[in-house]
Amino acid sequence: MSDTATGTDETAALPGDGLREGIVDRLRSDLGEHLLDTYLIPHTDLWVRVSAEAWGQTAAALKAQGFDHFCFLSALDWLPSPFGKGEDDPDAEPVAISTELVQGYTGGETRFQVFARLTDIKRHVGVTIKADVPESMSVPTWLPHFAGANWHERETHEMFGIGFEGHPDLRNLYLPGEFEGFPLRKDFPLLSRMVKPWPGIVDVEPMPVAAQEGDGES
Amino acid sequence: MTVLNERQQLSYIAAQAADARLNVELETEGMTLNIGPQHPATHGTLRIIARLDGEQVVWAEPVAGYMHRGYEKLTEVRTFPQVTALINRIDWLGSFANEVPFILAAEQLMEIEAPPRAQYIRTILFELSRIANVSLFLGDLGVQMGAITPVFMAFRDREYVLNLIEGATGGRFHPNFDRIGGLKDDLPKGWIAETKQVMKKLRTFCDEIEDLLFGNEIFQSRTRGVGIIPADVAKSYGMTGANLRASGVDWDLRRDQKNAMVWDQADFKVWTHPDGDSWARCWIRLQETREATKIVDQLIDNIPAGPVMTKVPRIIKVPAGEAWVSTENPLGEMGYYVVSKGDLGPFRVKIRSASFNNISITPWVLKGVYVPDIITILASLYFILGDIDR
Amino acid sequence: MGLVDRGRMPAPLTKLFNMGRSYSMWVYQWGLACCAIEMGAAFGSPRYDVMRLGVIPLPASPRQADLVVVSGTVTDKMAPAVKRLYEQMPEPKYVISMGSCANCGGPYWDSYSVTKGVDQIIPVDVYVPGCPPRPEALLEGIVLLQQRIKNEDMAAKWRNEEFTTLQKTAALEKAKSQPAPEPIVVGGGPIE
Amino acid sequence: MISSLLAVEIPYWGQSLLRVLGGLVAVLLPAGMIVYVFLFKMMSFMQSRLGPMEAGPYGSMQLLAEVSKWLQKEDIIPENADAKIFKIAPIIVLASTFLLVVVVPFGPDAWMTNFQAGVFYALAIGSVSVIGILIAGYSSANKYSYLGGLRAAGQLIAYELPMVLAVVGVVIQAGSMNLQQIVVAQNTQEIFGLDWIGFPFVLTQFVGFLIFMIAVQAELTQAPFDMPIAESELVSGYMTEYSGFRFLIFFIGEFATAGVFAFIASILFLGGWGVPFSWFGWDTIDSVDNWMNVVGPLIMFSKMTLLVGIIMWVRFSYPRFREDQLQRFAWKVLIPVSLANIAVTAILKVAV
Repeated sequence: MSDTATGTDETAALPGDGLREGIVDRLRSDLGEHLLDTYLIPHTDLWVRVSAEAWGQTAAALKAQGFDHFCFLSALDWLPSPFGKGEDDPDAEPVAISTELVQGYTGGETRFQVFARLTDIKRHVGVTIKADVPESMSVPTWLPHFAGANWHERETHEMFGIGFEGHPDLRNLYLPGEFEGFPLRKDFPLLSRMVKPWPGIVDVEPMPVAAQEGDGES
Repeated sequence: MTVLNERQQLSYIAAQAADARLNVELETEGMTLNIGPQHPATHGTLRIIARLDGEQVVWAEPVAGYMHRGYEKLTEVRTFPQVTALINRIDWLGSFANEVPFILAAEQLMEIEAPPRAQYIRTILFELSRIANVSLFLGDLGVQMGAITPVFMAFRDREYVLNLIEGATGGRFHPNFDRIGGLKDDLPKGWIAETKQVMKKLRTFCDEIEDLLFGNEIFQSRTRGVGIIPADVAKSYGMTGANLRASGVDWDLRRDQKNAMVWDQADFKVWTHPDGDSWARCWIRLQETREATKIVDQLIDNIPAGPVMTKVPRIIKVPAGEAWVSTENPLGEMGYYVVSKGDLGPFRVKIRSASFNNISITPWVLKGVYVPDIITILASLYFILGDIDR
Repeated sequence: MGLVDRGRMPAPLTKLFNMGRSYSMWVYQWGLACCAIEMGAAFGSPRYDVMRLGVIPLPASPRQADLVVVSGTVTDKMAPAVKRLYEQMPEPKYVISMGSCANCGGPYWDSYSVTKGVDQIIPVDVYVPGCPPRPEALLEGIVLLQQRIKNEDMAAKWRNEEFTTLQKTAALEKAKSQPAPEPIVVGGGPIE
Repeated sequence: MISSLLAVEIPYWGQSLLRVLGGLVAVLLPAGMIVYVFLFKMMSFMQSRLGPMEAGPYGSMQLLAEVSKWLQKEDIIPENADAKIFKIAPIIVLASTFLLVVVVPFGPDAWMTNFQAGVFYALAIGSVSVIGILIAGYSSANKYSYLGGLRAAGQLIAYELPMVLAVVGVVIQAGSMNLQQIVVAQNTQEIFGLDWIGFPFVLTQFVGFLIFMIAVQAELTQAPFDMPIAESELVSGYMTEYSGFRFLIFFIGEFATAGVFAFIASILFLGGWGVPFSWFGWDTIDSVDNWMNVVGPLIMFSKMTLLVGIIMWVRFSYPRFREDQLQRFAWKVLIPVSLANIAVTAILKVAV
């Protein structure tokens, strides 16, 4: 059998932080001031935040560095949900929910952020890239760099209403055509939870009374 | 066996695309064939709209979303332990494997780690669910190509694995056995001895399938040289798992990534195949099933003693932060990007499922093939609808 | 329409025909989600082997099916297709709803895209609960459906009435055919 | 010819009636047997299952249940279908089977008609069912059916040719196109000096037998040649839109044709209804004892069962070809081989 098999038992050397810092340095030299912020957990992961204009450029720069495996692309809505979990007792006092935006790692200024992840298969390292979505609700597409971004951008468009400039085909991927709203936005209510209060922790329900011997047909 | 070299692959693909173009230029009257949403071949509810010229596909487009259940939204209104019950059902053939990356992500945020015994049992169950998943794929391959008997063998031998999973976790299909910080329970008595026997049976099953199906000339002629995906295209589409390794990319998260699982304690081989055609994808999966049985055999003898649960608070609140953890699931890389704000439930969970990326390549790869090849290519790409649509 | 669709038949003949139908159910596998695999285990696994009961999982086309097992989550996008499939099946047709999702929405009771129960779209004869139900549970559902078919009054079905058992029809007939009892008037006649 | 059957004088109308009944039995009995024994039971045993068990002992009443069920079903005709043609298509398919069984001899006198050009007739009528399938595919107003019908037409034409060519070898050896004569030729001659086995043509025409069986497999659209009804590709091809008793007719037709083709194959290659005549000291067909009219059909039936068993065995074990591979196999392999077979047979016939 001439089918080749590679792979050895030795675990590949774990990327140290020198590697991740090198990635950041090179990216900074490629992007200049468009690289807004970075966040690094040693031996674990790397986050970078770029400006929305440089979103496409970042993909090209990282691809040139060897990040040629496209992992995913999606978006984050940092607005705290105005509905809570929606299952509370309707008679209880509504809890005041703060509407302050608190972004996660690498910070940010806007409510929506797009984020994506690329992997470098040779160096065994991945990077999460984030970008603030400007008022126009639109960022450049990644399609010229990664063909796989197609469906991810369609999904993000459908779920968050974020547009992608240059994407030829932003149709709905999941939901039927007449669906209204963007489900993954935090202000999209789950109506079933709104109308049906959660019963709380119930004990085992009593068995139904065994009084149905009457209908002996079938 | 012949192995296509890269030039042959590229010329084959170019010829396919040229054929498809030529037919458009000659302007024969085409026909649009709608396959699905329910069709015997799409094991699930994928719909494919194909524009045909005779029996040749000019273009094809998959329509997903018939199984979209809104996991990402539902996770936002559930607590961390509740989420695991839900995400079991994403890839419903290898349910246990779905829980692991999410639990690992939560553990990473809480900065705890499961005790070694729990890690071993997790890894064993993970591999068992891989076997349960891929063995059905091996049987199903025959059905897609018209041979009805292999699937019965697959179901027969898969039952043994399901029995093991049920014996250990109590759930035949959706175990919901993982807890943040360890496992719900320890292994039952006699489980280890039975597992060894079942692994032997499964290896026999793999041999049978290799003999009866992979050795069949018709099967080979249907899959060899069909649906070739070169390595750079596969990477650009973000394909993972056996589909990526079948294109010659040596990338397996079990080996190449460090997390709180014990794959590094087992000696296994990561198979790759240079062809990138349907045959390669099927063959890789066959080998992976064998490797999985070997991993289980090796790990099961070395399970350390000790507790299966670390100390975690009764009410789990995960500290604020973001974590990305992915593992090599039966279908490919499955990862969870968990954003927590210190509440009982996650703030946002991005589920990166393998089939979504794997199947997004179909418009590219189906161009220029024949109608029967649609079925074999889809079968060899091996998707599960819950994993595409989530 | 079939050869015996209108009019009435003597009860023994109806019973015989019902028996024929109950032992020959060609089932269309409407596999949607997780339950589809358990359904596949019930239909395709040597351990469960539903063909024993005369349920033949051969047809690939709904036109040849008598029974459809809706197994798994029905989403709003899928619902029209479910409805359409049901309409494509020839009468007499039966539906088994398998699993919590098809019964009522299951763990997705609060989802924005899931239909909470397939019975909102098509009439269901047997519900099999579970998430997913074991194959044995599906087998029991099928046995119950067979009992139901054996007792079905087909004439009522062809008249587009709701499900009626033979016993019920017989009771109705009996009530109709017996003349109302004469009122007994005290002292009005000879008392025997 | 011979007006005595079982040494009882039967008037002409009685013989006709017997032959009509015999034809019905010869088509429907094998069909039922094949469905129950092979489709239900053998397939299940191959898959380590049991098959139907509940309807009657070991599910033996399953067929009655099936038929009574299909007769009760609603008969749907799709709105856009070409209704007249849609209705007539299954009848054409089944009728071709009945026309085919007409030339099959089951005993020295148990034949329905005794054609001089029986082989020719059988091969011609065998392809009539293509018309039924083609119009079924066309008239269903369904794209899967349409593709299935076209595939069926292409496939059946491609495999008709090797079938005809494979039979030519037999005809050369027997020196007759009469099926009865072919049976007699196989049972009166001897091979290798072993007079006790007669001279079944499968020994000398083994290549022809193989090609014939492959072509029969394709004619019957059984796996690995079941592209026209490929379940995982075309749902059920030309049968997709059929329901109720029309589907039942297709269903019977499919298996009845398998039985009839197995009858013809057993006559052409396995010696048909006969036993070697030298066993009982017969030398011509006229001297054959009358009891062969009863034993002959049984022998035929057992040979048919054997051949159908092989057909079904292959069906349940093999995956299917792709359409272009199938055509390539027919035109590039089967036809050249069968032509070579004819040439060799003819040369040896003249030389020996």
